[in-house]
Amino acid sequence: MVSDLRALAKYVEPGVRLALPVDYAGVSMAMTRPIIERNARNLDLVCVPTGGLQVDQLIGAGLVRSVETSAVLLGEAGGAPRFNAAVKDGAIALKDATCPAIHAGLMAAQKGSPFMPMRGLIGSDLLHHRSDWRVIDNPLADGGDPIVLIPAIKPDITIFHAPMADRFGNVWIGRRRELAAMAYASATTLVTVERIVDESLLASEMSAAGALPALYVTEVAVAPKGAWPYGLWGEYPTDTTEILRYARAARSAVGFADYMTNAQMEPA
Amino acid sequence: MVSDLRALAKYVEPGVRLALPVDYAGVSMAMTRPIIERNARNLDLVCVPTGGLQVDQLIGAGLVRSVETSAVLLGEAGGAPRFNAAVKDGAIALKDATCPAIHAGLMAAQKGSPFMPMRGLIGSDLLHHRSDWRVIDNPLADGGDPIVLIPAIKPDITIFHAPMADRFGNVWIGRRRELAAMAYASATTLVTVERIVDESLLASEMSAAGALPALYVTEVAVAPKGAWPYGLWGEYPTDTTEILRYARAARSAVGFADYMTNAQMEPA
Amino acid sequence: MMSEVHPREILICTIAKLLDGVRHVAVGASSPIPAAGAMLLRALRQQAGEKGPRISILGSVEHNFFTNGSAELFDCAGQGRIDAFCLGGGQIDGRGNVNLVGTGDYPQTPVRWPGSFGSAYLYYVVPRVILFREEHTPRALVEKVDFISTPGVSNDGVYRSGGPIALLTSKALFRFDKTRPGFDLQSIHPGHDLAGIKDATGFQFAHESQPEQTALPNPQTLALLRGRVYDEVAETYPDFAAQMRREIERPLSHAS
Amino acid sequence: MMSEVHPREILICTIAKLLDGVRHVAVGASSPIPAAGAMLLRALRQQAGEKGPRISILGSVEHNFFTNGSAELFDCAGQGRIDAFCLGGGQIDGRGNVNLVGTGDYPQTPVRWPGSFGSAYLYYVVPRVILFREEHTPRALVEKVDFISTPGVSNDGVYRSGGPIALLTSKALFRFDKTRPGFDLQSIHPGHDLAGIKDATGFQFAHESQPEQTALPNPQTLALLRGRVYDEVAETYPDFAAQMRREIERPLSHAS
Repeated sequence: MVSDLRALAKYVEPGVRLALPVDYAGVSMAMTRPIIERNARNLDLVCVPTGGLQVDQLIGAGLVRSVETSAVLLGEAGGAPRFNAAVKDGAIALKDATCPAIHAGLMAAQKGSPFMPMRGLIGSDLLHHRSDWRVIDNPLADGGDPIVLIPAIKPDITIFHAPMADRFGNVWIGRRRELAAMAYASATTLVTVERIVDESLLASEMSAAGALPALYVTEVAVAPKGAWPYGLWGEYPTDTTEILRYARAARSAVGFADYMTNAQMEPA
Repeated sequence: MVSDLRALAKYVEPGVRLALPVDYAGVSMAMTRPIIERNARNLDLVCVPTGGLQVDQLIGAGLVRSVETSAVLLGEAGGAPRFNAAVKDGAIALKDATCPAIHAGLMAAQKGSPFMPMRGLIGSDLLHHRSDWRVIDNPLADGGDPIVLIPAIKPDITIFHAPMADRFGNVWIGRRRELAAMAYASATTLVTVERIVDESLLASEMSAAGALPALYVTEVAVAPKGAWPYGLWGEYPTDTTEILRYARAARSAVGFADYMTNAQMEPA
Repeated sequence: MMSEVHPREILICTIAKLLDGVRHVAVGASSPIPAAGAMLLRALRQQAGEKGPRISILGSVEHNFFTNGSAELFDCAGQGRIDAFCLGGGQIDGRGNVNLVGTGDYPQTPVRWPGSFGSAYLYYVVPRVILFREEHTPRALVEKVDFISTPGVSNDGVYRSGGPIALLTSKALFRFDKTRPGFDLQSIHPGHDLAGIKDATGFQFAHESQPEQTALPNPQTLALLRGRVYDEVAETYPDFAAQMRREIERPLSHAS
Repeated sequence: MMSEVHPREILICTIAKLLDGVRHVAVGASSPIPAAGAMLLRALRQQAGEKGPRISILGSVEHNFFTNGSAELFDCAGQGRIDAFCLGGGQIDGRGNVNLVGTGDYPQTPVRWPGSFGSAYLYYVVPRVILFREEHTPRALVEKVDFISTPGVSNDGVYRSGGPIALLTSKALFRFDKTRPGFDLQSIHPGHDLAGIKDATGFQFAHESQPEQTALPNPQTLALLRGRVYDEVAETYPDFAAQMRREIERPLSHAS
């Protein structure tokens, strides 16, 4: 089950739909460069429910065809420069969403349902620009009561980083249960972890409660500090200095290319 | 937050919709007699997703108006005698369901949605007898593709038993996440526990992963061996002998009354 | 040779064959024979150097791969991650309809069974459902069920990625033909014959004039079953494993 | 007296008043002023022997009550368990519409903001939404937003249990009248006047001829804020708390 990051990156074929977690939930930054080296283009990204550094770098590297997201930003470092430039240039297709709509789409896939209904959205311009969302009158009401149906989001691949996996492929995700939702919805799930533990995470009720079963996990690879410069809950904090450094560098395409070529791949 | 079982039972007013967990998920058997003593009638039970001893005893005590369930049984002890007798006599209204439909109804309530769609069911006689379920053509398909909509299930009260709570009202449910789903969907959630711990369950990522936050918990009371004669995961096994003893006694109304009057309320 | 194989061992081995090729099979907590069949298949595959199927035992605390409550099995099936499932039934009819609710007119059924459980979903979305009922009588195998907990076939246009592939009883194995729809007698277990099967079956079924006998396990398979597999079965179904081991020590009768 | 109160302390105290009576308020991880307002309300209520509101700080690992991933906030709001929320916006218009996406024509917006986050849901289902934007300029408060991330009002028949109740800026407090719909100027913060507010506001609003001045906190409230509340704020927003404590030591200007 344990293999290296380049082997994992091979799963990312051109044109796949790739789901990535929000910055505080466990971003596998360690996979970013292997994916860029692998140079699979026309990726359709699904940010669950927002994107950050990894999304910006994949866009900057020219690999991204479309982004479905509720937001893209670099946290305290502000806007995401390569995302913003790509929007301005029309270089990527946008599927602007709102957080619970992303969750609803994944939930539909988790449940094997074609859609989930969702309140809100009516009167928002988000809805006008989403031809895949549909408004119907609530069939359980006496008439009227429009409601939006969000179609199932079925990513080809989910990639995230977690504190630990066991040698049976179970992954500890703690209370970051959107990671489980992503895996349930996805055909393939690739996980990097800080460490592999010997004992099964399912062996005790305490650790099992926060475990994603191996059933949903395609591959696990060890990548110490694999979320860096993002932090990982319970493990290490975000390296804001590094993210600010990226944000400054990536204001221009040249600066971005320079950063990606020369910046360290790992924390100092 | 900690109060006694009779105080908890006061929440169970006549005519409330009461959600109860499956036999292996943490049934608060300790609450059964306080509820019966309180004598609140016309209860509408929702079994998540099946019922057992507690449901049979509430029915036997004449408190139940309707049961929504995917099954009622006493596990190895076979059919549930007071449930079966009440069905035969027409003494309770039946809302026969299938497990994922119960989960779908609770999920709709959890999401604040009026319904959830669900595959399956079409052609089942369950559907014919559920006027609250609705078949529509999938609005996202090109035509046809019938699908069932399950309306939100919003219990007034959920009652369950868990290994522990902390003194802030957070309850440890481990991987029995249907207990969280029940609490999310319910206006009031009453929990009995084996013990109260001092440290917040939210303080460590490991215990937080299996915790239901106090936000969803109305009251907690201590009831050691509170699931007995059912077992509680990670704590104690089911007392099959006692359940068999009940199953034999409750074959008749008289035997049931005798059991409820004379049987011990706690494990020997 | 014959007398060495317990009738339930034939059932276990038949289930293992029916499951061949699946990646993930779910079995009920009170279904030791299907569980033993799945465990036998896993042991056979692993003996051949393969991975063997994943087996989820429902309601078991020790032997379950799930961490998301009792909804996860159904979610998992909806995702297409469960390839096979064994389903029983108070009544099973000739169109593959299953009744888990009761006999007579609903809702005041004179005989009430526990209820439909997850059948009205799993039967639709699990590709390989094996109907398993040891009791082979006109009472259990009926022409038409009194209540359809879950139907054997669905109309065109109804989403249905799964359904019954076979019906296994203590007397025989039937294959399900969903085009007809109906059951075809595949083989008869040792000690039974076509006339007896016809008497015991409440529905019409297709059959050869000289039906085959259900194959017995070869000695290697039987050895594996009686060694490693019963050990594994004993972890979850100790009473069943003990009973099997007691009975294979004694002379066996093949009466059902 | 005046010079003792920092302009942001007026904002914090105003938010505490707007939140009075709520059981549960959610605030963003990068929203120290709303968080401080909620914490001040909790401290005031607890001083009065009451329980005070529950405060969920989003994206914070330490100060969150959630254990079900990032969907739980929205579920919780959908269940009616969140009474109040503070929402910012790149543009806010006179009908309470909020734009978090960008300026100009979508999708190739010349200025792109991060995106709509959860606004297109929370704004509909949280009963008391406080629009909070310190920048009070015609650029931020516009006649009509370029993109409606989430609308201030909904048509009759659209499910809407929540929405805006007020707009708070560095210069003034507006109440939202959903029947009109539009904003009513409620009060002007010290150091500002009606003419200046009109110049700085891109949308029309109703107002008294002599608008009130926004009330200053009384000394007890200020003492509570500067003591216990800043201590609590510092746990989640250390930089903000330190900055406030530095600035209240210095002479203050009331310029925005």
